[in-house]
Amino acid sequence: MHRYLTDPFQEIEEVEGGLFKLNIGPQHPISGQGRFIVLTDGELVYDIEVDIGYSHRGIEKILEYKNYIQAVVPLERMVMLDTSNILMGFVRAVEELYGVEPPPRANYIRTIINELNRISSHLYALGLYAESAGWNPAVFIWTTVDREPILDILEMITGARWSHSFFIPGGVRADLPNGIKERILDTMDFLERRLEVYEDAWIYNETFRMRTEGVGVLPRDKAIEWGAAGPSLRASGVKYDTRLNEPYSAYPELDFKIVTHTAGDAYARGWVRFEEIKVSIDLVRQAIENIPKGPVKKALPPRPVKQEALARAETARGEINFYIYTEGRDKPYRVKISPASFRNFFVIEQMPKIQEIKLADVPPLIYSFDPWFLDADR
Amino acid sequence: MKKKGFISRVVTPFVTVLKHAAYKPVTHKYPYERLEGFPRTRGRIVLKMDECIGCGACGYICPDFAIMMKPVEGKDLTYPAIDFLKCSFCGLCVEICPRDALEMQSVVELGSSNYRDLTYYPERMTEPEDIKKLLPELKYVLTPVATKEGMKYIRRRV
Amino acid sequence: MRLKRMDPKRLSELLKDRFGERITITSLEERRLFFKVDYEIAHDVARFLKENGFDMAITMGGTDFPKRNVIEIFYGVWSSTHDFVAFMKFDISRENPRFRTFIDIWPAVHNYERETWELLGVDVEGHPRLKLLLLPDDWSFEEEGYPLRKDFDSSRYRSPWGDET
Amino acid sequence: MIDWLIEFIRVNLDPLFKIIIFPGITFIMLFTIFAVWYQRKFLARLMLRMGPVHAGRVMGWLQLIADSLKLLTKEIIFPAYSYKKLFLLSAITLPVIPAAAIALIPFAPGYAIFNVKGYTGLLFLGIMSLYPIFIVLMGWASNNKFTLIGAFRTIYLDVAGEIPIFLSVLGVFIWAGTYDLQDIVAMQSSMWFVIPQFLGFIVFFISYFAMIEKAPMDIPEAETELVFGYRTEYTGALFLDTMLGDYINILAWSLMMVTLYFGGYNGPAIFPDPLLNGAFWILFKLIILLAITFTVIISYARLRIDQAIRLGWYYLIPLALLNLIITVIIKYVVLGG
Repeated sequence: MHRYLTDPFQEIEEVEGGLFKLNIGPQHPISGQGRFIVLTDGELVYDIEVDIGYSHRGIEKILEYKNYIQAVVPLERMVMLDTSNILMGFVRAVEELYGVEPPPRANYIRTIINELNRISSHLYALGLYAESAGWNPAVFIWTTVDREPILDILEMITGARWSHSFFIPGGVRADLPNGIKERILDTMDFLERRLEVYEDAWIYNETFRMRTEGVGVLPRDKAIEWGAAGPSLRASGVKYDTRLNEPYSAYPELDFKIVTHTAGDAYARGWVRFEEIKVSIDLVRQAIENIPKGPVKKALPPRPVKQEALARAETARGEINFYIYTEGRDKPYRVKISPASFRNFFVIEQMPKIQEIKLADVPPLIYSFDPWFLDADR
Repeated sequence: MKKKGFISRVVTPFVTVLKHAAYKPVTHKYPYERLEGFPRTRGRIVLKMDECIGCGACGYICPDFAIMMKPVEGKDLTYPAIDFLKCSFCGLCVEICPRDALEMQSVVELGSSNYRDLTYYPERMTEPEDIKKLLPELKYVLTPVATKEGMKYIRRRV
Repeated sequence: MRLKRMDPKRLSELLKDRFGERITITSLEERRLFFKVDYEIAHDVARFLKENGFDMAITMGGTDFPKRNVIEIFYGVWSSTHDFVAFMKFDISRENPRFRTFIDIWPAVHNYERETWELLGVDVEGHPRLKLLLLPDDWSFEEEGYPLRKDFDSSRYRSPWGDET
Repeated sequence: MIDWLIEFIRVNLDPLFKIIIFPGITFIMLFTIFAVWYQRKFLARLMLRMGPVHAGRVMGWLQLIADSLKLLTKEIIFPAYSYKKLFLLSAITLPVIPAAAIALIPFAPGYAIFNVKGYTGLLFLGIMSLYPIFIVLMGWASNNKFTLIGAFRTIYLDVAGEIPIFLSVLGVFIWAGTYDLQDIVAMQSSMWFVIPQFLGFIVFFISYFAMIEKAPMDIPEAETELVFGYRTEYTGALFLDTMLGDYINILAWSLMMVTLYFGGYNGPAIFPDPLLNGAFWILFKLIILLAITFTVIISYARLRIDQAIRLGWYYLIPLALLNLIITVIIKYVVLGG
C-alpha cells in the first residue's frame, strides 16, 4: 500500500464513521471572523457547530467604564452596517432609567435614520445571500452600489457613512440639514425602481429559488422555542416585530404592517427581508412628510429614577435587547446585551437535527439568517 | 408572492443582467479622483488655539482616550493633542467644546509609516490638512451621489 | 391548549397565588414584569411560566455583587401569546456559584448559559456543552479570572500601541 | 509583400506554422489571455464596475500579463503527504487535452492542425472526455478535504453533462450524415445547423456549462463551500497552469459549438484570403458566444449537484433523444434521406 493511504498523520481529518470535518471560516465566511465546523460525509451534513468569539471585544465590560454618552461609540462597533438600530435599544434603556421622553422631532429623525440603516443593511445582507447561493458577485455589487445614495444621505445628516454616533440619550445630536427632504424622496424613488430590477433578475430567478426553496425549513414552534430573531422569526409565520409590538420612536404614529411568510425556508427569509425594504421605504417617506417642528434633544436629569430597565429594539437582524442595572452613578453597573445574531447562531446549530441538509445548502442556510459575527461576539 | 411564468423566471434574469452593460460604471479611480465631503462630514480635527481655554472637556468626553492635554511653549494653558490612531472620528469633543475651538475637516486620509506621526501635538493640530499634499496624484474632485447633480446621474442610470 | 391573554399584573397575581412569600415583584410595568425568586423554586417558577405561555427566552445573564457576596442570575422570557416580558432573577452564592441548567425548559438559553459560565465563572450543572464560547481558546481562568466579575483586572488588556498622548 | 510572405509560409512551413502560430500554441495562449481579460472587463461592466484600468494604460490590457508574471514568480508549494508526482503531472497535462482537441477544429476550408478526413468529430469528443479524469487526479493527489470533494463532484457533473452533450452532437452527425468536422462546416455554408438542430442546440448549450464548469454549473469549485474545489492546493505557476487548462477547455468547447451550430468559418467574404476570412469569422462568432456565456455566468445561481444531475437526466437526455428522433424522422422520412 502506498504511504499516502497508510500514513497516520495524513491531512484528511477523519472522525468516526468515515466523516469529514470541514471548516467554513474562520477568515471571513460571512463578514467578520468566525467558523462553522461542518461534519459531512461528502455531500450530506450531519452536524454544524458554530465557533464564535474570534472578535470578542468585551463591550459589556467596556460599557461599565463609560458614561452614557461615551458608551454610544464603542457600542456601535457591534454591527457596522446597522449602527443606529443597535444604538436605539441602548438609548431607549437609558431613557427609561432616567424617565426621559425624547422630543417628537427627535423621534422622527431617529425613525428616518433607523429605517435608512435598515434598508442599507438589508441590501448588503441580500447581496451576500445571493452570493452564498453560488452567484458570481453581480448582485452583491449592485446592492452595494445602490446602497451608496443612502450612505450619502446618512453622511449628510450625521457626518459619517456608518458608525454615526448620532443618537444620544435624550434625543439626537443635530437637526436635519437643509434640503435633505427632496434628496431622501428622490433616493427612495430610485431604490424602488432598483428593487424592480432585483425582482426580475434575482428574487424570482428560477435557479435562485431552486437553491433556496425548501432549504432549512424552520417550523413556527421550533422558531419560538429556539429563539430565532427578526426576519428569520417572521419568515416562520410568527407575527412579531418590536417596532409594532413594543412601539418606540415615531413608529406608533406611522402606518405600516409586518411582513410575514409561512414557509419558513431560506427563500422565505430572504423574501421577508426583501419586502421589508419596501416597508422601510414607505416608512421613510411617511416620516419625512409628517415630521413635526421643535427641539431635537433634552437634557438628562442628574439621577436615574429607576434601578433597572430592559429595552428592546428591532435591528435589521432582529430584536436586540439591553438589560441595564445601575446604582445611581453616571455609569451603568451592568449592561447585558442580547443581540439577534447570537440567538440565530443557536438556531443554525440546531437545523441539521430536524432536516436533511446537503453541503451545498450550508452557505445559503447560514446567510439566510443574516448572522453577523461581530454582533454575536460583542 | 407573485407567481411568474417559467420564461420570465429563466429568461428575464439574463436580459436584465445584460441591460446593465449599457449603464455607466460607478467606480471612482481613487488616487486620481476623489469624492468631495459634505459640510457635516467628520474627519481630521483642527484646533483654533486662540479660542481654546484649556478646560479639558474634550479629553474628558473622548470615549477612546485619544485626547490628552499638552503644554505648548510660550503659552500658559494646556491644549489638546490627539492620537489619530485611537480617534474614531465620533465628533463628541467638537460638540462638547464650550468655545467651539475644535472643528472638523472632511479629510480622513491620514496615514503614516510611523504610528508616532499620527499623534498630533497642539502646534500641528492648528494647521488644516491639505488634500493636495496627501494625494499628490489627485486630478478631479467629484460631487457625491446624493447632491443634485448626483441624483440626476442616478435618474439617468435607471 | 389555548391560553387566555393576560397582562403583567395578572401574571404577578398568579405568581403570588402559586408561590406566595418566596417571590418578590420588584417592578411592574406596562410590558414588563421584574420579579425575584429563591433559587430553590426557580425551576418551578420557570416551568410555571412555560406552561403559561412564556415560550421564548430572549435574554439571560448574571450580575456580580461583591458587596452582597452574591451573583444574581436573570432570565428574560417573552410570550408569543401574551406579548410581554417576564424577567426572573435569583441569587446564588458568590463563593460557590452554581445552579442547574434551564435548557430543558427553554432550549434557547443554551449559548447564554455557556456565556455566563465563562464570563462570570458560574457552574451550570447539567449543561451539555460547557466549552469556551467567546473567550480565546488559551484563556486560563486561574490566571486571568472571569471577565464580568467586578474584581477582574481589565487594565491588563490595554492597547498594544502604547500611550503617546 | 505581405501576400508573398503569407504565401511563402503557407507553402513551405505549413505544418510548423499551424502548430506554433495559428491555431496552435501562440493563438491558444493569446486567446486564453484575451478571454480572461475579456471576461473581467465584460463582467465588470455588468456589475457597474470598470475592471482592470491601470496596467497598460488602455483598458488595462496588460493586467493579465502582469498577473501571469506574478504567478510565475511565486513559490510552488506541495502540500504535506500529497502524491507529488501525480500532483505535478496531472496539473501539467490538464491544458494539453483541450489544446489537443482544438487541433481538429477547421479554421478555413481544409485548414486544421490535424488535417485529416474521417471521424474527427468523434475524436474531439473522445479527447475532451479525458479532461475530467485529470481533474479527479488533481483533487485526489492534493490530499485535502476540499479538493477531494471537488473531485468527486466533477465525476457527478461529468455524468450529468457529458451524456446529453454527446447525444446532442450525435444529432448533428445524423443530420449531416458524417462524423467529419470539415464536412460539417462546409455543409453549413447555406444554412447554420442551429436552425434544423435547435432542440439539440439547447441541450448542447446547457450541458456546455457543465463541461466548462462555470456558473451556474461551477459545482466542483463551489467557492462558498469548497474554497476553490479541486485546485485549492495549487499555487504559483501550477495554479496558472490549471487556470490555463480551464480557459483552453472553454475555448475548445466554444469552438466546437461554433463549428457544429454556427457555421464555423463560414461568412461573407471580407478578406480575399480564405484563411484570414475564416479566422476572422470564427473569432467574431467566438467573441459573441463568449459574451453570452459570461452573461449567463452571472445571471444564475449555482445549482446543487443533485439538481444538476436531475437536470441532466430528467430533462436534457430525454430532450436530446427527442431531438434524435425528430432528426431521423425529418431527414429520412420527410426529406427522404
